[in-house]
Amino acid sequence: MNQEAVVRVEVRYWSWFKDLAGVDHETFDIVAGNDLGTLLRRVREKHPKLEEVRRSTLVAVGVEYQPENHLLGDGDEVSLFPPVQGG
Amino acid sequence: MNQEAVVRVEVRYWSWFKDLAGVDHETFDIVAGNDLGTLLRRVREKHPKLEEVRRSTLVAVGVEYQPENHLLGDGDEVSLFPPVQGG
Amino acid sequence: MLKHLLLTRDPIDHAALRAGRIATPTAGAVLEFLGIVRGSEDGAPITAIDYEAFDAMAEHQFRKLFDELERRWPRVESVRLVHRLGMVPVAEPSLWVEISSPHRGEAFEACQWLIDEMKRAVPIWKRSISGA
Amino acid sequence: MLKHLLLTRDPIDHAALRAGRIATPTAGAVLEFLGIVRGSEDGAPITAIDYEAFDAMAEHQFRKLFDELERRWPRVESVRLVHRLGMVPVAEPSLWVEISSPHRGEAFEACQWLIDEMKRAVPIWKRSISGA
Repeated sequence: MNQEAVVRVEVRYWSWFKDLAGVDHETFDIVAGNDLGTLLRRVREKHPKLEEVRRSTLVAVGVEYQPENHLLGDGDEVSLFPPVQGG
Repeated sequence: MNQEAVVRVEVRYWSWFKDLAGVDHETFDIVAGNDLGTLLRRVREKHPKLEEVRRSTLVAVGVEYQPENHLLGDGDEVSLFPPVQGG
Repeated sequence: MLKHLLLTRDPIDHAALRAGRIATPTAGAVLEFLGIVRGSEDGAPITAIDYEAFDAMAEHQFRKLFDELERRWPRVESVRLVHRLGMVPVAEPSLWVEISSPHRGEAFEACQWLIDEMKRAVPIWKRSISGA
Repeated sequence: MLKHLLLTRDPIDHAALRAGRIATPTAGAVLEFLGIVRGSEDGAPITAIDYEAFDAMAEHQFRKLFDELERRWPRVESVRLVHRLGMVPVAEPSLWVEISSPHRGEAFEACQWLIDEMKRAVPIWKRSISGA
């Protein structure tokens, strides 16, 4: 069925989240139409240290911050990072 | 009597108060121990245009702002000027 | 409104930036802010800060902030911001912001707002480097 | 706290002033304000502003403000202020203020406070000059 089509998204980690994940980026195959929250649950299952910093995690798709109900499509780049510290 | 001794003070006008007074400085002979308010009444009697700007007049003795009850002594320099506009 | 943004691995060249300012007969206030790397972080001595950025997102977020700044302070004539990335030694600037506007109040407000928002939204992170 | 004051009839030499800044490992924020003569005053075009000061009192009042600034923001490391007097052409600065401090907030607060207080207490006046 159409809604079971699988799409591939790239997940990127920034700053010390790279250390928590152990990689700076990786790909996830997800069901087309899944939302960001669904992906994040899988990411946190795979990397329990990221579960521990859940409350201080910022999440973007491409170059925009997005809420957990944001729907993902093929080729989306999802970024997870700690609070920003510019200046 | 002692309190009738006469002392001399210099009155200086700044910015467009020079135009209102018609001079940039002048001397007044006053009774020793008179206060600033007493001098200002004489200044305003002599220069009625300064009476008109009374509410927006700043007054200093030497390099300090002083209230009308400040007592004057010989050689004091009294300055009258409009609101300041530095910057 | 003139909007200039630069994320650079090179030292911030104040002199060139200042020389590049376009004077207008309406700009009565120019405010410049320099953020400088301090010699300690959380009480411990450091020698540098290594700044990392998600460049594409940082640029995009800065552009959105510039646009929002223009909506909030339409009379601001110019906003220029340079953020240095990579290794910045102690006592060297990591951030330069310049706001030019007709009056002082809006320059101060807009500058503080922009830096506050940067620290909330622009994906740049720091890592303290200690000596030896 | 380093306190530097200059009332001068000469143009404000930014480059020299900036070169004269003493970097310290604790100063994380440097704020510079330039007040620039605008091309109109109350809607009418002008070519310059002629600044008059009661010099001795202006210096004394500035010194008092610097001392009060130090009491209010004891962590401010340096305050430097230059006010140009006499004829200042349009688009040239009449005022330069620099505040250096460990953190941004106190630099912004102290700078705005100092300029507000200057405009309340320091005996300097302006006269608009129009062309021809």
